[in-house]
Amino acid sequence: MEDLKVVVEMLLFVSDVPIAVDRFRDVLGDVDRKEILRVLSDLRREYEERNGGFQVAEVAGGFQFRTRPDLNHWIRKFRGSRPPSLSPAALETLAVIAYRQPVVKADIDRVRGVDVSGALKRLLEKKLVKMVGRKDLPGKPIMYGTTKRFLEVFGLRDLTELPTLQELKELQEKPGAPQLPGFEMPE
Amino acid sequence: MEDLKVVVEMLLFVSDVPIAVDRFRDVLGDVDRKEILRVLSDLRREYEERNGGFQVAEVAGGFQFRTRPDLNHWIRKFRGSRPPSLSPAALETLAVIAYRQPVVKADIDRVRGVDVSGALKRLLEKKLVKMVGRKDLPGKPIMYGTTKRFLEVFGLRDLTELPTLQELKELQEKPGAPQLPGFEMPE
Amino acid sequence: MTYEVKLDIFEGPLDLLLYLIKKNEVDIYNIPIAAVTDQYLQHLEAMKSLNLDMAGEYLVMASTLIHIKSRMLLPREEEEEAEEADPRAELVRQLTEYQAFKEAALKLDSRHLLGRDTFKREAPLETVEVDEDEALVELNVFDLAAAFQRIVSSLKKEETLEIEVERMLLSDRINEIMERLQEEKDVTFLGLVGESPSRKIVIYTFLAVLELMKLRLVRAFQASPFGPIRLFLAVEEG
Repeated sequence: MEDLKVVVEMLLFVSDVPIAVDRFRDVLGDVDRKEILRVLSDLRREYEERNGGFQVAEVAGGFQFRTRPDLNHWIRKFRGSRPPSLSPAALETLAVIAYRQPVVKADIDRVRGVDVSGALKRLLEKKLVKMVGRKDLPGKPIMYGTTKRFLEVFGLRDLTELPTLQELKELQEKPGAPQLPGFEMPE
Repeated sequence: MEDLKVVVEMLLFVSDVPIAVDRFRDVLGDVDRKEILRVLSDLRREYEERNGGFQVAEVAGGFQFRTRPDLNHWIRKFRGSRPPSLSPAALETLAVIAYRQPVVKADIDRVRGVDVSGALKRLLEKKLVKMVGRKDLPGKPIMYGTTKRFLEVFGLRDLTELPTLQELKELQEKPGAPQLPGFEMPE
Repeated sequence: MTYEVKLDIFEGPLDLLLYLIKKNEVDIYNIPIAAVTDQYLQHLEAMKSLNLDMAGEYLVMASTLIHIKSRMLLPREEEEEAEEADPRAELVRQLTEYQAFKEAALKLDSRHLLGRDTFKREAPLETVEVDEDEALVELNVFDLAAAFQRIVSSLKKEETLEIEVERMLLSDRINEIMERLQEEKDVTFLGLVGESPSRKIVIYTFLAVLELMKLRLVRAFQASPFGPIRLFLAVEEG
């Protein structure tokens, strides 16, 4: 196996977060982006063909080794833990933030028809959402957006990969209401 | 790839400690020791032949994936280039500086109840805090404040954007829903 | 008519309304408002009779529904009808919007979630020495605020107060001493701190005097060991 590929594979293996191509370049020095992408794509294909316990996934703007989802019950049995899950309230709140970001709490409250404080706090604690600024309104309310961790947990390459919000007549009619994915997140 | 081998590989991948054969049997149920050993030895040979970034090692009475020791310097370089992250101690120290700036070290020590020298040094190294002047006290102690880099990292335009404790409190779970007393259902 | 009443499983009034619309198999764009309102109120009544915590939002929605219902009953002039929108329009907009996000939430949940359906390696390798032994946390401005809140709330009242007192900088004390000296020409250290002073006042006064002496603004004399310390304005004598 060629050297670059070995090192890239090793870094993928030790990293606890997805590694972006630029991050590889920072570490590996003067290596062409294309070279790195080629090696990553080779590794990805190899592991796919091998069809073993884990594969290379492209998530949150980077690359990461992940186990096969179809055999997850063995890992749960091994770890003896119950799968963590988000409540419907948290998921709905997260969906509003993901599609409408940057969004203030009052708007999420309005869309969901309830006070979302509790759900919002849990999402902040789980680092799925974060403050992305303040809105230029009286009281300068905090605006929320999704994090890199959100992309990592939900296996999305970036926000444009979010499934399209079901387009409804009413939403389309209201000008400017639906903020479709494709929004660039301020880091 | 056969199923047993896939599951064994998957468990080796996610485990943070070497896994003994008996542990595999606990999880996998009624599988012969010999079967498990055969699969492990197959995996070991495969990874050896592949000569990639990591291999199966037999350590501490169990089996574990390990990266190749001859390429450790890359891992060190990779970890060294890690994006900014802080220990809880450093985060607390940073919190005191951010909210009480300008502040002298003696005050941070007292508020946190410990000597914050180490944490303060790391924050200075990471350029999240800086010296902003000297306090008008005997010995002219150094006053610390946050940097431009701090604002960048936390995605703040200026210090007034820091969430207030009141805002944080508002996100705490509301005690009991507001039940309007004496509300009569309309006919 | 009796309805099977499901109780605490709704995510809010909009969720309950969507459930009723689905259950009755009616068109969301043409809600039979009277029937739906009745069923909605029955659910609320059931929640109330079971003493379930009912969020105020449910009651607000109840009054909205009743309001719409009454407007639907009013006879409308023809020209008015043309201009005036359907009283249900805003509610329909809210419901369809909420429904879109509810579906988006389900779609998100159906993905292969990290930590539930797929796993990554969590542990650092033993073969590599990790220099930072402390647990690392990701940077987040709310963590920062929470950390500060934690610290502040763990401080005893007294200590919190002290920090505030601290703000009463040394310069304040220095100014006070200078004012006193300008009025009284000379003053003893004990006179400055007053009767039964706090440790803090003594220390601050002492530090202030040292600072003033260093700046050559005051001069201090002591006639005998442990005797009273007298302070004079240095400029007066110059």
